[in-house]
Amino acid sequence: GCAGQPKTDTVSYALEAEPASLDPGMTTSLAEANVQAELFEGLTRLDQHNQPQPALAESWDISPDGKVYTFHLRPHLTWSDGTPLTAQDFEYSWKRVVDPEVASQNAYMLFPIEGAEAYNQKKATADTVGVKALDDQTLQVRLKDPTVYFLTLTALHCYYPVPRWLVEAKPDTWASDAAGLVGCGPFVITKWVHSSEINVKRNPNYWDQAHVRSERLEFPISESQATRLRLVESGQANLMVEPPPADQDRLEALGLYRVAPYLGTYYYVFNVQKKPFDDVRIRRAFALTMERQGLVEHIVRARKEAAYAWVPPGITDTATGKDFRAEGGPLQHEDAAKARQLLQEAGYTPETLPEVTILFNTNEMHKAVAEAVQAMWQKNLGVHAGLTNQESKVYLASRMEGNFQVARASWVADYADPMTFLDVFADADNDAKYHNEDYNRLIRQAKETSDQAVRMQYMHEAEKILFDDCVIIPIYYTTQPYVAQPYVKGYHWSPLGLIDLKEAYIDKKGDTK
Amino acid sequence: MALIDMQHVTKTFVVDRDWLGRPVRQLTAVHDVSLSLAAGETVGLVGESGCGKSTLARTVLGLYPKTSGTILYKGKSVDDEATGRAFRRHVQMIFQDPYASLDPRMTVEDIVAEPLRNYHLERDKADLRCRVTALLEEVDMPAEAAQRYPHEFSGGQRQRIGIARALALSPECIFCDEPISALDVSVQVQIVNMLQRLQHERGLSYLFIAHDLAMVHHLSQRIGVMYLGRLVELGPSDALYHDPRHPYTQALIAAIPRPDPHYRRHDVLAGEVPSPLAPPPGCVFHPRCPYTQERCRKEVPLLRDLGGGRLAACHFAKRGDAV
Amino acid sequence: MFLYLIKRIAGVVVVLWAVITITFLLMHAIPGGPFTAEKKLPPAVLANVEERYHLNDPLLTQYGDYLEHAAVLDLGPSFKYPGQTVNDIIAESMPVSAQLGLISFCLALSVGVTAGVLAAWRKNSCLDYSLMLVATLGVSVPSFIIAAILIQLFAFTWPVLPAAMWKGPAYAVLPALALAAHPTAFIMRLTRSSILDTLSQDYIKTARSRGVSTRSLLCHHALRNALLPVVSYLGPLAASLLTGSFIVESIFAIPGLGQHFVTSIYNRDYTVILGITIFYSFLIIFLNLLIDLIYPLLDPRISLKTERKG
Amino acid sequence: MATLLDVQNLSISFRTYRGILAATHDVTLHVDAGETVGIVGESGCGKSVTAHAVMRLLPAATTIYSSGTITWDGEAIQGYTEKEMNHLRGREMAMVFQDPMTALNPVLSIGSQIREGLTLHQHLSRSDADQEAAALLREVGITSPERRLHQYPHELSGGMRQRCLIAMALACSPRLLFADEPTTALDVTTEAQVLQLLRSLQAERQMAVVLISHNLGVIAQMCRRVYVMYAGCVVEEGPVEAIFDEPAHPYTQGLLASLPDPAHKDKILTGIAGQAPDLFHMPTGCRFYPRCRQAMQICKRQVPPYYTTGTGHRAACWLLCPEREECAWH
Amino acid sequence: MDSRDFAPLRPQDREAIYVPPQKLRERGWRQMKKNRLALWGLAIVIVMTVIALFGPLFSSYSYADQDLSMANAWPSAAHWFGTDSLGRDLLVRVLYGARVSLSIGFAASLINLFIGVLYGGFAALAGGKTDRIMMHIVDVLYSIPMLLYVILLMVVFKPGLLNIYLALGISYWLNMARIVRGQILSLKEQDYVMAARSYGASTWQILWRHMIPNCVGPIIVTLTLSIPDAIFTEAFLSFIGLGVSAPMASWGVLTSEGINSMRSFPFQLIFPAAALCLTMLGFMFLGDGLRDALDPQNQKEAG
Ligand SMILES: Nc1ncnc2c1ncn2[C@@H]1O[C@H](COP(=O)(O)OP(=O)(O)OP(=O)(O)O)[C@@H](O)[C@H]1O
Ligand SMILES: Nc1ncnc2c1ncn2[C@@H]1O[C@H](COP(=O)(O)OP(=O)(O)OP(=O)(O)O)[C@@H](O)[C@H]1O
Ligand SMILES: [Mg+2]
Ligand SMILES: [Mg+2]
Repeated sequence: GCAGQPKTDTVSYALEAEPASLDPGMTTSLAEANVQAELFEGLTRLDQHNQPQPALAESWDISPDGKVYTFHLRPHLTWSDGTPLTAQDFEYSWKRVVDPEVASQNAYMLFPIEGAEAYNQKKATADTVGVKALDDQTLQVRLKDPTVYFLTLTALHCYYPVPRWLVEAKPDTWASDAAGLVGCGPFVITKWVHSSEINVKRNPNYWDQAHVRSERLEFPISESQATRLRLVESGQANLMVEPPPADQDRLEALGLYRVAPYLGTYYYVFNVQKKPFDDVRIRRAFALTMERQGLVEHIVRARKEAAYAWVPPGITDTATGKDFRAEGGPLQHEDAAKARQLLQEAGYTPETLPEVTILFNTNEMHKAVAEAVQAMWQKNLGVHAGLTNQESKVYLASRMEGNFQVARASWVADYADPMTFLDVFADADNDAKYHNEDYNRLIRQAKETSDQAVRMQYMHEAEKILFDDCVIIPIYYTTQPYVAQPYVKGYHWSPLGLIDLKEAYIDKKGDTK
Repeated sequence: MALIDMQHVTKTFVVDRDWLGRPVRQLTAVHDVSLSLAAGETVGLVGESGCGKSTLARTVLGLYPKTSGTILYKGKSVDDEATGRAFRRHVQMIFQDPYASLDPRMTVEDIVAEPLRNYHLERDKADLRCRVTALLEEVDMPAEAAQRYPHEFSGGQRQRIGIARALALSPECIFCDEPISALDVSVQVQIVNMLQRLQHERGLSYLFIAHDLAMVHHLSQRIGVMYLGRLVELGPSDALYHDPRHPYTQALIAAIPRPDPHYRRHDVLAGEVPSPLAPPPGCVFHPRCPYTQERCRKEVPLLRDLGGGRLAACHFAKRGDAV
Repeated sequence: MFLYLIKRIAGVVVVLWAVITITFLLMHAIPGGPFTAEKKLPPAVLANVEERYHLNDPLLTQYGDYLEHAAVLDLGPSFKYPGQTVNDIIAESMPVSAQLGLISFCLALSVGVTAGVLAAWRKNSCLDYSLMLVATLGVSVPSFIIAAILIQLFAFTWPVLPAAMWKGPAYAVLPALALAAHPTAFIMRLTRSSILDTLSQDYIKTARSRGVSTRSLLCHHALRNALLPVVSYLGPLAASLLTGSFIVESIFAIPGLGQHFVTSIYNRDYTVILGITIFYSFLIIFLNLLIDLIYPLLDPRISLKTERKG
Repeated sequence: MATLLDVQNLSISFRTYRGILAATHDVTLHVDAGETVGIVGESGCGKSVTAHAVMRLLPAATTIYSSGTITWDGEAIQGYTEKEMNHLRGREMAMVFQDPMTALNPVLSIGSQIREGLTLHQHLSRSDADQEAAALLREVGITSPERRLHQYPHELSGGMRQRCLIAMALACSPRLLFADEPTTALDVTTEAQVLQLLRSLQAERQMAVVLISHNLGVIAQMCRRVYVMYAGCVVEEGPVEAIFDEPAHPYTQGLLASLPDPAHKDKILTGIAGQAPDLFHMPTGCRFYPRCRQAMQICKRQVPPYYTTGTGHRAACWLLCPEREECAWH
Repeated sequence: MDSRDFAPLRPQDREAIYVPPQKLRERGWRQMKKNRLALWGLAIVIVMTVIALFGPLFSSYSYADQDLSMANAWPSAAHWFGTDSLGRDLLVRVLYGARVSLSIGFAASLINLFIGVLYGGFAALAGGKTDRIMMHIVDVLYSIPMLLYVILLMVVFKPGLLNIYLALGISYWLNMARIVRGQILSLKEQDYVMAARSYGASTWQILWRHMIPNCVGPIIVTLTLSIPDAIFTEAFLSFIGLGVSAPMASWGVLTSEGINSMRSFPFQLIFPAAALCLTMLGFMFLGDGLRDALDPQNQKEAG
């Protein structure tokens, strides 16, 4: 590239969107979380195996019923400007997120905490929220239910502490500029040109400096996949996510193409209240004709895996210690003959079937998948499905309002537990307009118990119900394709889609290329 | 009784409006002109460019809405619906520019037939064609011209087409708005001769507008002279030409370039026509008049009868040749 | 002159009001709101958020509030970027777009006019034909294709210029070229044809009859007349260049206003949509006013009071 | 008197969409220093083309100089480069155009347009040029010239503009002035003013004037010698008295017969029948024969040569052929 | 020479001065013919239109036929233009793209013509206050960034061909309205319209016989030049993801897809881009040529 040789002490990650803000309590998307993870830190931090490790908290105690967590902060923690960081900061920050006046979109992420939901719904006061700083270094958290994955939650950005004095001085703008922004993570921000780039440098007041190997991180920003790829290829950046699918082969040949795990499922959802999909046989007939393998290999690519169930692999079944998916096995299969028979049983021929349309949001990939699905249904079922694409938010609105028959959808995990998936269809207002009392009961019970064996069993059962009712057609499990120069080392991806650059560095010596 | 009698015709144009559309500046192109036209008569109208000749003709014909004044056709006001219709049908117009007055996208046949169509005079196609051919013949154009377009013809021929169109409705009177100004002298003669022949054959009357005083004199029985929207002199052709009473008419006649190398011209008129937007007070001619006196600056001269059918709008015109 | 300006400014207010109203209505007619997302928010959370931004007020109230604030040039907070106001966003991204736009503008004007004059001067020569071919290509190739080709050539095939970002003069070259291609070609064609038009006028013959040299004829007599149509094109051109082009800015990752122009619609960032529209309209009006003020200087026949045709 | 301009057998045609247009054919004329020569003829007969050809103002791309020589002050100027021509134009010869409305550059002030010639050819400084320009304007009868210098053409009336054009043409005291229908667009009274101005300037400055017009009256009042053109050819030439008193060519006779005689109002004008030929389809032989009342067999076949009928009075017509007289005897 | 030469010419010997007839349309056509580029333009436009209409019939593939095993294949005998990421034949997609893009160009221009002509024509004919108000409205709309409205409309509408026609058509009629109004106003001043009135033509007759035929020239030129504009805008919309919907694709969609894969499969950009540019070029040349040919002022001058 023309921009000279990449600097050896700087790792540069092409950010996929301009951060709406760097206030960890307020923002919702990955782009911000990626930057925030370097500027802030929670009580815990996920390691490369996705396990919560002590971060600002040195240790913690969990009550036997699994409902009370007591965190012990490291001694002498400070903010990047040297101000002491205390348990009170956590109490303030967490209550702030659920404060209805602050109106954070992340509030629901803290709802496992006792009283948080009520406070957010203005049914109770802040005092009733179960977070309490017992002293400067001890934080006690009371949960509504025994939430076994709570320690992974505390690693999320909405659980990060925020500098109270700054927030109170400038409640809206404290984190929308580089100037004066104070954090508690491995790096501090030095520059933020909106929509262009963010630069950070090593935080001298960070507790774990020994593991930080880069002097600086740079985040050039571009929403365009092609532009981000060009930045990496021309040497202006080292890393980027989501390269244009068309470039996969070329990048693979160059040795730049990587794929990280990502907890997510791409699926088609039926509106179970709209004809003809109010009949489970029809839903099943359509699901049976889905030929995932070809789709994944040729269209979607990026080493995605064909999906035959709802919860993706990569989540541990805490009862057995094995993978939840492996335990559950495939729940849907492909059988075109059966499908035609089902259609017949339901009293339809392809001709008499009401018109079927697939709804998706305007996007190259969704279009390709929809076209392929259209072709499959035509071939295997003799049904011609129409395609409707809508601009993203229009599509979302249609999907929420139930103005569709089959819609493309995807879900990615908020935290690494099957519940983040199974919860979706227990919601009274889910997209499928699906309502099954048995299913909801199982989910409720799973939430209330702290017995892992029971919990997992309930969840496996619930997932089966979902597929007996054939509410969705899972298509593939998501992955996170990214492009990385081989000389970048030390970073790792969380299956939640985040990249952790805390320990990333450039190693030119080890790489001859 | 006069065929057409224009009484105190005034036409004012709004030149400028403000953004609400209210008039800001006005231009009086024709100011209180009275003129009459008898059957079979030719009245000439001369004056410098912009003095309102065309505007007068167009206003009388109703192409511009008139500001004030009355127009009588055979003694009845044309504001009356029925009279107006008859008037517009029996009084036609020939335009100055033979290039601009024929629609370039219509064939000659369509052009000549247009008035007939407008008045639904011919329903039958063959009949229509016949009439067109006859009209073209009358203006010495070959019948085969009918299928051609105006741009294929020379200026003189186009003017003939225009005349044929004007004749289509068998008018009693034709307003000729500088029909020969744009033509070559040799062609001018052809047109003038033809107009005279038509007048003779059909008993037409003409309002003949032109710059060229010599030609107007040749053609008309009476001549009106306009200056800055006003009629300043009116009289029988010969008398006016050889014995002009108004100083402006005198200057106009003196300025005609004579095709005679032995002739030596005397003094020419100084100055220029003032803008009609701001006409001078008093007699509009006074800034250029060699005989201006105090009275001329203040008092507007009226068009007065000087006897012998002559009228002039000059305070001192009565004194005949003594001016 | 003063009165004229007052009148024009009064007109501007009316126009801006109309623009706000039309945009407001259209914008709210679109399904989906600023907080619609793949993961939908629990109703209580959504209610809090909407309350905070007054989105649950009746539309008429929102409209009234907006007008009230807009009247004192407060364009409101952005929904998407909670810490920034629309004023901030415009103040920050406008200069970038303006810099790029100004470069392209100067490039388009200078190259376009020069090439147009050359082509007219050497009418029907090889030079003329090749320039016109380039110009016609310039207007017939979409800017994203031009940008793509430029990047391939100058950032990869011959890596001499940066492929994206906005950090210094070298970074401006490719985007400026991509942005200027279309207007340059357009100005070139316009200049050429209007110079040829002018050269056939009588007064050029008069000048020639006085022994004026060809160069002076072109530059002194013809150019100024010929530039009149170009000048009327400059107003809208400047407005569109200064506010940035979405395509070029997104391809080159330039933090300009053009990006916000499109993304704000996707984000349903209502205040930003309105703010940018108002700003853009204002710029168009302002530049047209400027052109109207400049025009009489170039063409003495036009006075401020008379309406410019075309 | 010395011959200033001598044009021999000048033929000019144009390339057009319809084909080759022969605008002039074998035009021969000369102008002596200080004299006023008229060219008269109907529209399209090639008057302007002839004048423009001498000054090389015709569009180079479409004009074909088929034959002829142009001699200026004893020197053939056809081979002159554009630069050399620029030297002649404005300084040695100048032109006043027909339409004062379009002949002035609308975006330049009167002053700057007059100054241009002065700085170009006389290398005057700006302030000198300004003074000189004001003097010129005064000379052509414009009041308060200093103020006018700053005005733009659209602020002036037609007559005023024509005066400015004349001032511009006079700027470098040319030896020859082409006045191409300088008064056609003007009213009679203004026309009289401008003609008087031209006459007095010509007398004062002793320059030669070629006055082009289709108005026989104007020619009669202004010129010493006259060329009559028809369809691209000079059909008659001679002193103005000879032409007007005893026109030899039927075309000239026809022209004169087209003018109304104020003394004999009721006389029917004879004029000329027919119309001028299309320049793309020129008749063979004499170009005028299709319209000529006295046309003879030979007219159709052969181009008539010039016959001299008096001192300096020549016409191209077979009627003047001496052999015709002889034949008539038989 | 003898006496017969000097005998008077008999009338029948005088040849009539022959002026060959010259049809107006022919004259325009002749000028077009002289203008090589315009002819090329016309040829391109015609060829493209024919291709758009009939091209896809001659291909053994259809625009939606996927052959995933052949995805991203380089141009070959089987697939002249190669294939796209779903293994669809690019040639046939470009041919269909012609259909979509050209139909967008034509339809949007026709809608814009319809609105523009009606609006401008009505304003000019009504004159006075109506005219002033209508033109004030156009002035207001002029100072609005139209692209914003196209985008908003495209978001509001379902993305479909018809809606693209509509969105483009109803956003870009301003220019047409102005041109038509200007033309009619100047026609109103023309002597021949004045003449028609003096010969008793009604307003409708004037409109029908004189105004419309004489407005056609500038309208056609504006129309010809607005077609590439519409195609361009659609390409822009495709670039930002608001183009026509699957499985058909316009050239705009194809090129913006091609841009994404440009570095790996340049042919996926080159072919649709070439088709797009060539067509633009055609319309430009044609428009310029028509302007010269239809402009009456231009008729005298030789080229
Ligand atoms: N439609 C109009 N609107 C405004 N002013 C007009 C209009 N028509 C004519 N005028 C003005 O009215 C005055 C008289 O014009 P008119 O055309 O009647 O003069 P004219 O005597 O026919 O001149 P010409 O000999 O040049 O034809 C002129 O000053 C002209 O500018
Ligand atoms: N540049 C040109 N290209 C083509 N034809 C031309 C050109 N200039 C003049 N002509 C043609 O040459 C012929 C003679 O033109 P010219 O201008 O000399 O006529 P004129 O005698 O000056 O007539 P007018 O009295 O109308 O000025 C005309 O038919 C004209 O159309
Ligand atoms: Mg008139
Ligand atoms: Mg001439």
